[in-house]
Amino acid sequence: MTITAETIQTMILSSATELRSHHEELSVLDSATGDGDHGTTIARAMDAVVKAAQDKASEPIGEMLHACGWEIMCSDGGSTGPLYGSLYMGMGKATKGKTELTGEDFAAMFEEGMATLRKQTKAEPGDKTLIDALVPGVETLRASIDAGKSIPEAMADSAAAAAAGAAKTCDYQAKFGRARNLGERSIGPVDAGATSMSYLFAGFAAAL
Amino acid sequence: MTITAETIQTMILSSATELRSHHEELSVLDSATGDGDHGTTIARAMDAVVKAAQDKASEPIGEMLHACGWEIMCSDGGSTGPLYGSLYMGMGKATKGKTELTGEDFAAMFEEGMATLRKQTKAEPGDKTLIDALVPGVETLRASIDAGKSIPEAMADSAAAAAAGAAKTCDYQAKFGRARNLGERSIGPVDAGATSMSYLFAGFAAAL
Amino acid sequence: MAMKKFMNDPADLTPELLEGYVAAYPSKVKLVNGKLVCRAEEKSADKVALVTLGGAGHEPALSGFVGEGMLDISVVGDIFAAPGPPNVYQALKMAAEKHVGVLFIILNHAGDVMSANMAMDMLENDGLADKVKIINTHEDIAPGVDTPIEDRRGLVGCVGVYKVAGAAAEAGKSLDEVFAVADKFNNQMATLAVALKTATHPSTGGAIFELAADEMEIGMGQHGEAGTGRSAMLSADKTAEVMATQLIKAVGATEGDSVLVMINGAGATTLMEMFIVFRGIKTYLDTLGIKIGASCVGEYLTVQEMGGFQMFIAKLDDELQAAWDAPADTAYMTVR
Amino acid sequence: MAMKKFMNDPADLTPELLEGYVAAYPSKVKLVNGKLVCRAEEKSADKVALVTLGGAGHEPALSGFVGEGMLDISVVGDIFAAPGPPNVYQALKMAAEKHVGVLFIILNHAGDVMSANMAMDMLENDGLADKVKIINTHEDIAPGVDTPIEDRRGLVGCVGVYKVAGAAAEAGKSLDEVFAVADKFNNQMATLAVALKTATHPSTGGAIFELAADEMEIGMGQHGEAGTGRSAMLSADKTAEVMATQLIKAVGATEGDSVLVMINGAGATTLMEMFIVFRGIKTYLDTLGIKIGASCVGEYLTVQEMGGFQMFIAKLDDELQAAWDAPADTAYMTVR
Ligand SMILES: Nc1ncnc2c1ncn2[C@@H]1O[C@H](COP(=O)(O)OP(=O)(O)O)[C@@H](O)[C@H]1O
Ligand SMILES: Nc1ncnc2c1ncn2[C@@H]1O[C@H](COP(=O)(O)OP(=O)(O)O)[C@@H](O)[C@H]1O
Ligand SMILES: [Mg+2]
Ligand SMILES: [Mg+2]
Ligand SMILES: [Mg+2]
Ligand SMILES: [Mg+2]
Repeated sequence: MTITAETIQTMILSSATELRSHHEELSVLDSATGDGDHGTTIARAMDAVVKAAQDKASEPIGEMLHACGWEIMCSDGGSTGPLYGSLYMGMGKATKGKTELTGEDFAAMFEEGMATLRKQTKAEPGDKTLIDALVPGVETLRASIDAGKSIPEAMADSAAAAAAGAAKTCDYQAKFGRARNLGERSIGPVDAGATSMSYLFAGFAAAL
Repeated sequence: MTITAETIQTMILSSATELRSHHEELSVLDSATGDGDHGTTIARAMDAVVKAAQDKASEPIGEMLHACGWEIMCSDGGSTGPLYGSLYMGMGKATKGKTELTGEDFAAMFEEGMATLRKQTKAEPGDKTLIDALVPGVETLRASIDAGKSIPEAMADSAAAAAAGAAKTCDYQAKFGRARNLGERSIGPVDAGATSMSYLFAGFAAAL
Repeated sequence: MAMKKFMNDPADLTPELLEGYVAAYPSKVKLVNGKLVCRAEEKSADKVALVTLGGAGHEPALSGFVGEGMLDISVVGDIFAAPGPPNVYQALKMAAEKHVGVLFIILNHAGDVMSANMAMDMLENDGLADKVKIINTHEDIAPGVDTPIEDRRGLVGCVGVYKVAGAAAEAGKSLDEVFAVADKFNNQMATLAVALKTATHPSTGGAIFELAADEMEIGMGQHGEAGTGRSAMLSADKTAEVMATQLIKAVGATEGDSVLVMINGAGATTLMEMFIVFRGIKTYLDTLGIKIGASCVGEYLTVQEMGGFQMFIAKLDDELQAAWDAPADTAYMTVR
Repeated sequence: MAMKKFMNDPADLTPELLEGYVAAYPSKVKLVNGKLVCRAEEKSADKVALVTLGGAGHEPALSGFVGEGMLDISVVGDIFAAPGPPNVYQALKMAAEKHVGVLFIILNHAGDVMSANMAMDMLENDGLADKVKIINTHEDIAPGVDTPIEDRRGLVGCVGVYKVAGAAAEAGKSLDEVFAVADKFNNQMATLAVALKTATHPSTGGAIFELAADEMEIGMGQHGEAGTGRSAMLSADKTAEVMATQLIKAVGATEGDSVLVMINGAGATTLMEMFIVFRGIKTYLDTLGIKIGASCVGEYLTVQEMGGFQMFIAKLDDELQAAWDAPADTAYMTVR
């Protein structure tokens, strides 16, 4: 079983809808330890994503994803812009010229997205950032694909792992981003960026 | 019956105490239609008065009153400074060199104080200013003295008339000072300056 | 609720703020006799001096504009309270004894006017009053432009008067000439204030007025003295248009005219907001064909942490434009 | 509660404020491509250009310091959000193609640093990266002076860097020389912020932090990111001393040294209060025998209508003193 560019577009639009519907919650989360604008920034980034995905509807998967990433970069998105932007750009790089993806392609796409994003930051799992949702999300996706599950099944596992990863951030002390100066006072609330990352994965899964 | 410089000093100190004890109320009244500082300003002016009255304790009445007026002027008292300052300076002018006052002297002293104050402003009775307490206060004093009452009796009548005058300012529309731009919205609260003027008279009366 | 301000004993606010100000700008200003803010280096005697007076609590006004090209002496009172006549007299005397003439600029507020009048009476006794000419500013149009001028407050327009008159004085003009340029400017300027949020009086800790959560007030004075224009909150563009319309009418500017526009923040209103408002004014004046010959946006005369701003418009001609653009070197207005 | 700010559609805040800003100061700045604030008249090609980047909502920072003697280009993001890499790249490319060299000044905040790094990667592909030298400011001492510099935020100190590096660039110094003066200043400056009252994020209408009625917080960041120094309200003098003590220690100033002191208002804190605080610092430094070689008090980098201020201290030598005193002509910092 493979999935097409059209399905990828549906996944992109679905995750944009999911994220936009949570923008107020994300800003509230960000205000606990940051500057209270993560939802606003994500909403602006998702406007850019939707536009790019629609403009590039007839292009290969990689080109569409690259355009999404570039438009996020252009949306002046604080920390979110370079991080989310490079996730999409990395996913695009892995799928350049492709019009459909196998399970292996699909997992590799997320892996390259994660790798590109991680070039932008030294944050590791446990540092209370979006890495805490991204890493389990991508690793679980790879494991489920390798275990022979279908793409929709693997993506559902992945979304569940991302959500669990985000939820755990409440126990962590922030080491990156605006929250790091809070020290121990950053323990308690969940991280805004990890939460939005988990919604991104949930949106992808919901479309399959 | 006459009164001495010592009694005048007692009157001055008594009115300073009376006014200072009401400074918070006076600021609250001023905030309804002005800038909320009349009590602060009056308290600062009364600090100056007390100092002057003590410094000049051994001087004639007029010199003591003049010093009080001058020190009020020096206290940077907004509208209050020139108005209260000239009231005291006018009272001082009328009693220059005197060490005791007859009833006639006493009434004339207040008349000259009022006249000097009124040179500073075009406000008339009914304009919602301290004039609304001062004019009935001084006119009643004169009438009671002319009717043969003693100085303490006349001063008590005067204080009652000043208080009544101040109370009536709630019905007036402000024509002077910071409140004038309020137009009809200035009707309702009593005027801060009229109220302080009535406390001044009350303080004088209480000392006799 | 406790007042949240950085201060020591409230009774010392004014002396302490003045000491801090002159300590921060020692090359520009010095303090004489505790309450007179004077230039660090005096202007030469053959030039007209500019003297003004007013309460504290409106920083940087008025003393922030003492320096080359603007004021010579600012007589400071106490918080929101005019200085007493003796200090005003002293400043006028110093200036009149030293300089060829003195332009004395008074904002129309009851306490300031009374103090100024008494100080002038004292100066008369010294035979120095003839060396002084008075400009009374009263450019607030909130009560309506037909209101007698003694009922119209002086707001931020004084800063413009200091600037244009200061340029004339610095250029060595005579007292009559300096007066003439100030008077011309004074007669073709107008201000309207709008308030959104109250401020705390720093001496008392009390709020200086009340406004509901969704209300604004056009015409508010600079001490929380209410105006007559309470309304629901308007957008920045709408606020700009409503206020500019009245100001343009008041100064009588029409197509082809050039104006000076100043947006003066009351305290808590951000430059961000003021820029957005300025954009609204520019759009509106463009539709009228009125040119913005000069403009500035910032905090010139504040009302503690009040939310709101004053919009100031003056008609410019070549003489006023040149005077506005002339060099100045004060702590809070510098022109190269 | 409704947000009480003058604005139109919150989504348009940044473009509108930038349009308003350049409309108010057309002789100083112009807007290129919507988000780059550039000098109205470009500096000559043989001089080093200064480029910086940062979010909006902190007006006048950063774009208020574009002009003669300070910045050449400020790349603006959105409210409290760094600009995206493409715009930063465009600005660097413009500057590097035209000028002999570019000093690129980055405040240490995650978004700004990531954007700057990606922009530099892009510039590398063009072979232009060699013409650029980077200064990363990280002078916040709230987390402690031993904290690794990547964990220390860039606060108002950037303004000082713009000033001293701008003076060197204007004087025609080489990129290495401009970098050297900026680097020296950058390594001997320190800032500490204190917050009293929260601000409203203008895009969301939400408060950016919470503080109890009698609490203050030393070490608060410039977006409401909390620090570690919550305490009961202190007097102005005590606040000044507590903060200055840490700053003086951080910059290592001792008797006989000369320092620059800057008090930067967060938004709602009045100049009155800042002058009183400055007086406290002066008194304290006098006891240590440390000279204030230069100082300024005002709003340079604000956080909307937040109550509080940043106290900035840098050690000065003759070179830095001269660079600080050199002429500048920007909308929000002018030196004659
Ligand atoms: N250096 C970093 N590395 C990884 N993630 C980061 C970093 N800085 C911030 N983040 C993530 O970004 C989120 C905040 O995003 P956002 O509010 O949009 O940006 P900003 O902090 O610029 O306002 C944080 O919750 C965190 O998950
Ligand atoms: N022009 C005036 N004529 C007479 N009384 C005045 C005038 N202006 C103000 N007042 C009186 O002064 C009072 C206000 O005094 P105060 O608050 O001390 O001064 P300010 O208005 O300068 O803050 C008013 O309530 C009024 O009674
Ligand atoms: Mg944020
Ligand atoms: Mg008052
Ligand atoms: Mg007052
Ligand atoms: Mg942000």
